[in-house]
This record gives sequence, C-alpha cells and structure tokens, in this order.
Amino acid sequence: MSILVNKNTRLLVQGITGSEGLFHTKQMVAYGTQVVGGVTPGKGGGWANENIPIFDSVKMAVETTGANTSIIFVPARFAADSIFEAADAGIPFIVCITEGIPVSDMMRVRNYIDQKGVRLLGPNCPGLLTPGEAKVGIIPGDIAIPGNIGIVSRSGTLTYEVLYALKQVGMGSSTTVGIGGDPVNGTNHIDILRMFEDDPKTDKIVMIGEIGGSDEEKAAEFIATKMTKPVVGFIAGQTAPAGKRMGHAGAIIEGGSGSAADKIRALENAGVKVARHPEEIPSLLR
Amino acid sequence: MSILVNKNTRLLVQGITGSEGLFHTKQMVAYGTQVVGGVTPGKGGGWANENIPIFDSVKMAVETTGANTSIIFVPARFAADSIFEAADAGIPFIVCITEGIPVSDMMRVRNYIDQKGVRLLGPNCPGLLTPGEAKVGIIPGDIAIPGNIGIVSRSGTLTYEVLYALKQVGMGSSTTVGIGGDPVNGTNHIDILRMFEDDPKTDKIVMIGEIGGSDEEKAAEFIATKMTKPVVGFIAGQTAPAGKRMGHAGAIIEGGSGSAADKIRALENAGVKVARHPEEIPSLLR
Amino acid sequence: MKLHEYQSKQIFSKYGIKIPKGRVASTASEAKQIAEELGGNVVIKSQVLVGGRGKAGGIKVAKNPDEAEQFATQILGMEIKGLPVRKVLVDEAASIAQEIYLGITNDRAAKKPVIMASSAGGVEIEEVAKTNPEKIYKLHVNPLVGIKDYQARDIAGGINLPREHWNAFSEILKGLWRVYNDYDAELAEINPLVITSDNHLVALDGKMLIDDNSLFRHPELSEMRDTDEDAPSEIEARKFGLTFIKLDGNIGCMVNGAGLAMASMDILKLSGGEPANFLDIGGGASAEKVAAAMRIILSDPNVKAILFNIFGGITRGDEVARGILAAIAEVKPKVPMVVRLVGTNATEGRALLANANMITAETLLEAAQKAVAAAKGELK
Amino acid sequence: MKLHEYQSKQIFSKYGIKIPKGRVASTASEAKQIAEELGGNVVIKSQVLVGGRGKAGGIKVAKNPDEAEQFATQILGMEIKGLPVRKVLVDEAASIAQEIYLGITNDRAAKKPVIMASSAGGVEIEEVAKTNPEKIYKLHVNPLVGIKDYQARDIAGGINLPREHWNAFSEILKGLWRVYNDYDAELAEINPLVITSDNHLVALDGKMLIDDNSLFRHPELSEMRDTDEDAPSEIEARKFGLTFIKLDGNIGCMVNGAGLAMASMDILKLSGGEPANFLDIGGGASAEKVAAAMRIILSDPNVKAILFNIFGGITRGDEVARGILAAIAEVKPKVPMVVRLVGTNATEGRALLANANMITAETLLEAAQKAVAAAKGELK
Repeated sequence: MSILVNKNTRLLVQGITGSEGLFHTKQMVAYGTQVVGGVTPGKGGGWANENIPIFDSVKMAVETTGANTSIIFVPARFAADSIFEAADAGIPFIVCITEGIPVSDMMRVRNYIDQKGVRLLGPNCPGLLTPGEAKVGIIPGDIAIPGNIGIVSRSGTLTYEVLYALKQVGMGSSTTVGIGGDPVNGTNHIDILRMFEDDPKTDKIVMIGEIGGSDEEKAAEFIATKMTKPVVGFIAGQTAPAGKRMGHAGAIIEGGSGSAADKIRALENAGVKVARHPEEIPSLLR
Repeated sequence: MSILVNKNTRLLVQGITGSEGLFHTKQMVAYGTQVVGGVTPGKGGGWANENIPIFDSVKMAVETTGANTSIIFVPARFAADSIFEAADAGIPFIVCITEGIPVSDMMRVRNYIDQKGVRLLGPNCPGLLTPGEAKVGIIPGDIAIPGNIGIVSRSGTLTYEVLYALKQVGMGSSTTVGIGGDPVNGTNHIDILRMFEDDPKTDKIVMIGEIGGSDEEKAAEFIATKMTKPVVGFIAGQTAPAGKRMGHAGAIIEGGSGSAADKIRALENAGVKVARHPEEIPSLLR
Repeated sequence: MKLHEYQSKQIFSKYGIKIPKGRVASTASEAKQIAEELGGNVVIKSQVLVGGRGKAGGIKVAKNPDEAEQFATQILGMEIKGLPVRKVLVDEAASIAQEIYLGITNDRAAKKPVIMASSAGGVEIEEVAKTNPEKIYKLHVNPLVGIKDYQARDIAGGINLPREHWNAFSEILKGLWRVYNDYDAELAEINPLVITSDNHLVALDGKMLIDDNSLFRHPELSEMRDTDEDAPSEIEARKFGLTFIKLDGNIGCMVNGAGLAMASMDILKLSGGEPANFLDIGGGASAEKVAAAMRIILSDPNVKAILFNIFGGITRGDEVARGILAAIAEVKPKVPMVVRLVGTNATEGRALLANANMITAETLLEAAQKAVAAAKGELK
Repeated sequence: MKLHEYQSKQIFSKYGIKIPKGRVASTASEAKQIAEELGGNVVIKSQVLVGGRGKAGGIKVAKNPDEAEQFATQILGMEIKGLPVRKVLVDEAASIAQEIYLGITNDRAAKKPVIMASSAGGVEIEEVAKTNPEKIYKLHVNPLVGIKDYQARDIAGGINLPREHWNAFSEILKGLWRVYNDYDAELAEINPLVITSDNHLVALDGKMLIDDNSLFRHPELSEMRDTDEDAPSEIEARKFGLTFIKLDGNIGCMVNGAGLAMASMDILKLSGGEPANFLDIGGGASAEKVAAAMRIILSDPNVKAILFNIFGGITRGDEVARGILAAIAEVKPKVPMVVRLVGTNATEGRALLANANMITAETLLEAAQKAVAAAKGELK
C-alpha cells in the first residue's frame, strides 16, 4: 500500500517534449514508473524516449492509453490550461510541477476541478514518490528507500534533504508528497495527513512546512483532533524577514501572520515534535 | 407526503413588491402557504401584505427567516441573477416563474447550481401545488383537490386544465409540478417522475409534454425501465407547423425532431396511455 | 431572430474572422460597381432568410462586372421559398481547396453550448447529420469557463484538419465563440469555412440566430431585423408582446399559455375544425394586450369564428374580459365568438361578459365543438 | 509588484471609477502649475511605495499654488521609511462626508477572491482588522462566475451604506472587480473611497499589487515598476530570473529551492552565523544563471564566505557545478566557499568541482558549521 501513486499508476506526461519534461520522463521510466504516454500539441503521432507515444491532446491520450494520472511540465503561461485539459479528459489525479503560474489562474483552476472531484497536487511542487513503486515527479529516486514513514512537504529540495537524511540512518518512506509552495494549490497538508492516517503502510509522519499562509496551523488542529499516528514537523523560514517573499509565491509573512514561530508553536501544542533543522528529523522519529 | 413542497415549506418571494409578485403572494398566503419573507433590493425593512418582512437580499432574508424555498417573480433581465443569489444564500429549492430569460443566462445558471446541488424548478413555469398543503407558484388553488395523482407538465395553463378536469370527476393530486416551457430549465420530466415513483402518496401519474426537445422521449425510456406506477400522457402541439416557436421558447420542431407524433409514439411504446385531449385524461386514469 | 449572411459576416469580421471582400447591393448597377471594385470575378448571393438559396438559383458566380449586373438583375427579381430578394451580397470569388463546417449552438439537453465541426462543409449540417453523422465532431463547452485552446485543437484534430491550419482555426473558433457569447446567439455558424488554394482560412458564408429573449441587451440588433419572413399580423403582434403565428384555418384562437394554445388548436382539429392561428396572450395579459390580440385575429378575412380559452393563473379572468369588451367596442366584430373562462378571477370575468352576446362553454371540448359549429354557421 | 497611488488611480479611472482631478509632478514648480490649473486648493501626496505616508509628513493640503509649491519642495526632498520621494501627486482637495474602505484580494485559504469593505475607511485595513474586526465586511467571489449586483448590494448593506449610494457603489465595485481581474492583481484597493459633501463617491487613494507571475500578460506594467524599494542586487537578480533577498549577515548563500534556502539560512543562524542573503536559484538552473547568482552574492562587500547547498532534482548537479566554475573563472572570488552537492547528477557535479579548491561537506549541518567557521576566518 501507499497513497496516490503505486505500481498500477498509468502516467501521462504533459509537455513531454520539453527539455525538463523529457529529462524527468527518462528518470521516471528508469525508476520503473509506467509512463504510458505524453502530450505535446502538434507533435501527436511521434514518440518520446523511443517507445512512449506522443498525443496532440490529453483526451486522445487517455482514450488510447488508459492513463489514470497526469504530470505537467508545460510552461507557466500554458500550465493552467493543461490542468483544465487533464480534468476535462477525465484524469482523476493531476500533478503539476510547473512553477510561476499566476494565482488568478490557479483560483479558476481550483474552483473548476473541485466541482469535478479531481485531485491536483501542486503546482510548483516536486511531485511524489512511493519508493520502490512509482516516482511521479522530480524527486531523485536514489535518495529514498521504501519504509513506513509518510512525508508531506511544501518545499521540494527540503524534502530531498529529509529523505536523504532518513536514508543515511536506514529509514524509508511509504510515500513522499510535495504539495508545493504556491499560495493557491490543489492539495494541502491536511489532505495528505488524512491519507497517511488511513494508510496501513504508514506508521509515522513527517510534515514539512514553511512561512506564509495558515496551512500548518490548520494541520496542527487536524493532528490534535483527528490523528493517532505520531507526526514530526519542521518549519523553514525562522530567519525570514516579514513582507518579503522567500522564493515561493506562498512563502511570505503578511500582516503579522504566517511566521515560523506561530506555526512551530501551533504544532508543538498539537503534540508534534518539531525539529530545529532537517537533519534532526531522523532522531525525532525514533 | 408529497414532493418538493408541503406544510413545512418556508417560502421566500423574490420580487415581492412587483405587481405579479404581490398578487400571487397574497394568493399563496390565502392558500395557507407559509410565506416567511420577501426580497426587493432597496426596500428592505418594509412589509408586504401587511405582515411579510421585506429584505434587501436573499442572504439577509434566509438568516432572519430560515426560508428553505424561494420563488422568483423578478423581470427576465434580472431573473438569472436572482437564481444565483438564492443559490448563493443556501436556498436548496428555487422556483422561477419568470418568462423570457435568455437561454445563455440559463445555461450559466444550470452549470452553476448543478455544482452546488441546488434544485431549480422553471423558469417560465407555473410553480407547483401540493393541494391542501402548499401552493408555491401561480396555479389557482381552487381548481385542485388533494388526491393520489402526481402531475408533471411543461405547460402552465394546460396543467390547470387537467387539474380542473380531474376535480370535475372528484380526482385529486398529490403534487402538481409545472416544469416550464423553456429549452434550458432546472428540472425535467424524469426528475419529477422519479420523485413520484418514490412518493407513497402518489399512485398514478399524469405527464404533460409538448413539442420540442427530447425530454418526453427520455421520460418514456425512464418510464419503461424504471417505473412501476401507471402514467397517463398528453402531448400538446399535434397541429403545430415545423420551424415555428409555439409561444414557449422550447416548443419548436427543429431539424425534423421534437414532433408531437414522435413523442406520442415513444410514450405509447413505453406503455403510457396517451390522451387525445386534456379532458380525456380522467377517464384514462380509471 | 435571424441575421442575414452579410450581417453575420460583418460581425464575424469584427471578431477577427477573415471574410471575403465584398459589399451588399440593392440594385443591379450597384452590384456591377462593387464587382468592378473587386476586380470582376465575384459571387452574387441573394440575401434572404432561408436555406437552399443555391439550389433555388439565388447564388451565381460572375466572371466580370457585366455578368455581375446581369445575375444581380435576375436574382433581385426572384422570390425564394416565398420570400422576395431585396438585397444581394457581392463577394470576391474565392478559390477553394477544402470546405469545413463550423458552428456553435445551444444544446438544450446538455444545458451547454456545443461546438459542431465537420470536414464535410458547404452543405447543410442537418443533411450531414442524416447522411454522414460520423463526420460531425461535437464538443460541449462549460459556459462558466469558456473555450480553451486545447478544445480548439481537439476539434481541429477531430475533423482531421492539417496541422498547419490549427493555429488559424483556433483563432477563428475563439472568435466565433466570442460572437456566440457577445450576441447571445442560438446559432453562430460558418458554412463553409474554406481553406483557400493559397492556404488561408476564410468564412465564405455565415449565419446567426439571436435569442429573442436577449434582445434587450442588443438594441442595435432589433434594428437589423428583416421581417420579410413574417406575416404582417405576426409583426403587429410582436409590437404588443404577443406570440402569434398565422395558420391556414378559419377559427381564430385566443388562449393564455403556449401549451394550452397548442392543445386548443389540437382539439379544434380533433373536433373537425381548422385553427386560423396560434395565439398566446402570455401570462398576466392586460386588457390592452387582449384588445390588440383581438384586432389581429380579426384582421384575417378567413376568420369565421373566434375561440377564447382563458384559464386564469398569472392571467386574471377579469382583465381578459375587460380586454375583450374593449375590443368588441372598438372593432365591432361580425363573427360569432365562443368564450370559455376558468381560474383566477374567472367569476368576475364571466360577470363582465354576461351582456356581451357571446357563446359560452364550460369545457374545452365543448368550447371547441361550439367554435367549429359557429365557423360553419351552425351556431351564432 | 506594487503600483504607485497615481498609477493605480489612473487605472481605476479607465474603469469608470471617479478619482479627483490631478496630475503627478516631479518638481515643485510643476506642482505649483498643476495647483493653479486645479484652482489652488490641492493635496500634495508623496508617491512612494510604503504605507504611513501621512504620518511621515508626506501628504499635505495646500490652500493656494504658492503653498503647493512650498509643500511640494518639502516633500520632494524627503525620504519616507528609507525611500526617496521622487514624485508627488497633486490632487484637487475633496470635501469629505464619509470614508469607506474597499478592497479585493486573493484569499489563499478560500482559493477565491475576497472583497473586503469597511465603513471605517481612511486607515490601514490591518489596523481595522486589529481594533475593529467586526467593522470589516467580507464576501468571497467565485472566480468562474464573477461579481453580481446582489453581491455588491450585500456589501453596501453590510457596511451600512445609505441606500442612495448603492447604485454608485455597485458600479465602483464592479469596476474594481474588472481592474482586479484584468490586471491579475493580488490587491486592488480604494482607501478611502469617500462620499463627498456633495454626495459623490470618489476614490481618493488607490493601491494595486500585481502578481509577478502574471507579468507576461502585462508587459506595459513591467515598465511602470518602481525599483526604489529594492536593493540593486535584487534588481540585478530579477534580470536573471533569480530570487534574491539581501540580508544583513556575512555568509552568502546559494541554494536551489526556496524551502531549502530558508532552511539553510535557519541552520546558519542555529550554527552561530548570519546569512547575507536569501537566494533561490530555482528549479533547473543553468550554468549562466548560477554564474550570475555568484556575481551578485560577491557584489556584497560584507560577504566573508559562501555556502552552496545544492540538492539536485529538477536542477542538475553538473549544471550547477559548471556555473560555479564559470563564475570562479570570471569573478575570481577571494572568500572561502563551502559546497555541498547531492541529488540528480551530483556525482558528475562533484567530479567537475574536484579541482576548484572548495571546502566540501556531506551534510547540511556540517556545511553550515564549516561556512560559519570560514566566515570567521577559522577555515579556508
């Protein structure tokens, strides 16, 4: 078991002929993920990575390949439409890696896909990894091993850091999910925490947050009231100045709220052990 | 029992200070319907029919009165917005009497309320009547008596005709529902047939259709496959010429489809007794 | 309401859709002059609001201005399916490599706009639907979201359009979508959309149907209405907000409610009569409206009797009765009138009409049978 | 990006929202001339991208053109919260009966735009939120549907606006909604929206924040960007698509990924050091970008050491290494550099850097501790 992706995931890559799309398609295939097709408008009928069929539209790709998950690498100005397209084609789970999508686009996307019951992960996220089963995204496969720890994170590379630190001490992950650093995204901490709580393969959870918004505070409340499994937390941005966007569009302390201190306090009050730095996480999981 | 409206219906009248709105509010109150409030923007704080409070918005009206059903009498150019307003205010069942709403407006309305799970009856309909319990609309109360016959109709006055004919022979109705004559509306024949099939107070059903669209053909299929209760039908427009709109925006034979003959054939094939004229219906119900 | 080809194409052009160079002419000499301006090789197209103009000889290709004048003379003298040709469109002739159908219309069953496209353009879409339904590619659009590029590509691929034209096609489809929306069209259609031999996409013919209910948002369109296809009585009725359709029988009908009006016509026929019209006076009709309706019915010399069937709901029986009385006073009708009045304020209405020398009836069947008898002169 | 008051108000005006007559001036004599044109009684408002201009003395009312010139001279010589005043807006003075707050912003938790209004206008909304939260009326709008009249009325009623102003308020709110949408604003705010003593609604002050991610749709806005509030290194970084924020410490940081960059700063602090900057080179950074990033870090004379923490994912270790080598060759840095390289193509990257005389580290904590030591001169 695992959450969201596994050996049965039939993955479609939107933007498969772009340089990032193709690079990571190869990495995913090498990892063992079933990449059943790719989409690049105008290039339908061709092939990517030798044996992956390219389609002009997600609709055609789904009809032909039976894809059940899509990953998006298309440029920011077209990415929102790509999400609409995947949702319209009946893809139930969409992972959007693209960074820099306007918030106005994402609000329209969210309000549209919510009514369709489609789950979106991201945008501006590293995707997710079920070690030993499927890699859907850009998390380097060799830094993680299978295990019983569920990881959910707003940050990409910080997640790698944690996976890497866990691997050093022989700890592995059931599924690792990067929810992305944008202010309006598809899936939040609570969504993933709930799945981990219900997942028999997950025994402990690592939740990585950062400054901005109130997602971590809400997650803390959820942990306190709904979760039985232990959670270890980390919040990035303790030294971040207010009013400045720390790279991620969502990582900003605004109007006095969203600081790391507030989030750490909320998590600790919910019984979460909060690490001082990422490499401290393995010891807190013991 | 009955469907959609009963003694517990708490009705809000949108457009209560207009001449039609006020006239029919009085009729509904006289019938015994619980009219708990009215809405006319800019006239909030006043009173209609002496003791019905007027509000500036549906939201305020719902908060104050606990209304659970709304009826709309506002002019066509504002009516679509009134439906949006009622849906946004949490009204689960909206009846729109207004005639002449642009189809483009109604398509937006339908796509919006469907995602909210709100039921709309109409527009361009006479509303509905549960004899002896509640009148929500403009069906004259004195032409119907309580009984075990469920009536669903695309036509307003034709419905009165049927109710009147039934009453002459002592037959009554569980609930009578006018779904309206517009091409894009909220509730169709099948929706109501399903409710009647499940309603213990309804033993037999009268379904009144007219030319245009394919609602009756679909209803015939539903009757043949899903219904156990007997249905008597009538289709208006046997003498209507093709390509001409017979008053109702939805009553038009287009591209060779939607004729009365086709609909009658479909209904008869589904085991429905089809009356030659409205006053023949009571005898077919025996 | 329907727009003419030239009106539709002018709108398309405003939305970035390429149309042939051309202008409309009311006389043959005008047509000749336009042909001269366009270089001589032109198409003369009758502007009437019916299909099948080509088959009827209402579209002709002229090789030079003189021929243009000659054809325009012919066409401007024609009637097509009963409608006089008052205008011709003179368009630069195009060299056609492929003809495509592209239309957007309301799908009442799906409650959504539907885009229809076909590689079999140039013939009526109903014809394609009958003979080659697999050649029509359909796509529904969520009206709250609008059209997206991937949908345009989906359609382009669906009709096997060569890839080199996808971008141009997408822009045309998005333009047509905005036309459809901005004008509250029931139909916005380009047929054919041609690929010219020099590889451009051009809207050679255009058709728009506007939702009458939306005309309050488009006052400029009301002025463009061509009423040639409507009987004068229908035009007159529209002024009063009445829905009137002229038919060939001899029993005038005045009914409130479209369904009941149709049923009243049906029962007249069932009783051996022929309705002279469909007339719905609508919900909540005033006395003035009723009087106007009566004048319109009586303007038809075929009418030998009138059937009034009023079932009060939003319409009130007393108001209708007052309208009838006013009209009688004004028009002094000589034909027998059968009246049936039930429902809201019917008692008051019947009281008002008690002295008006009308034949009364209790049931619809009785009313219809009496009207048929009256029209035959068997009842007065 | 932030727009100036005068830029925001010009946009509002294009959308039918009434603003005071006025113009922007760069010199005191220009301000005097504008005051003369406006009849003398004007407000001189500093145009800087910070709040609290009034308290800082950056807004003054002048009774006549001479006073306008005098105040403009004062204000144009000021610095407000560290920002030089380069322009003043000279607006006709308004006679104010009531001040209202009206703003539209993104609600990230609700995933919807939210309209905020308050009868307590004229002060910052965060201030109202603290002191009188019940005075802020909020309403979410479905971005697929847009704003409706009933929502505008709901808000008008919610802030107890007198009914006579509801229509005007509704038009202003709908205009502001279109501004917010057309410009992909994160915030479009009128504060105060005033009811003048002669009963007009006028946007006295305006503020707009534009989503940087949307600027590809608004090339004209990029030209309006005022970079006064940004450090020169931040402006330079933006040119290369880098996210750089200057801080006060002495350890330069180059990290890929915003979260990891923040965590790297945090761990430097935890290890007793102070970061000189936040720098995220982003996903899939090229060698050129990395070289630019290094130049920018080294342009800060405070920097005594550099920490590179690269965890390859979409970014490839070999690309980063090539960028570092290129930058070293060009800039010839004199400060010690600690590098940690893990993840995608890290092995290749480490191989490339083997001869570059850099301090290497395996873990983040080790890297941070080495960087702190290096900055103190304890490690080279």
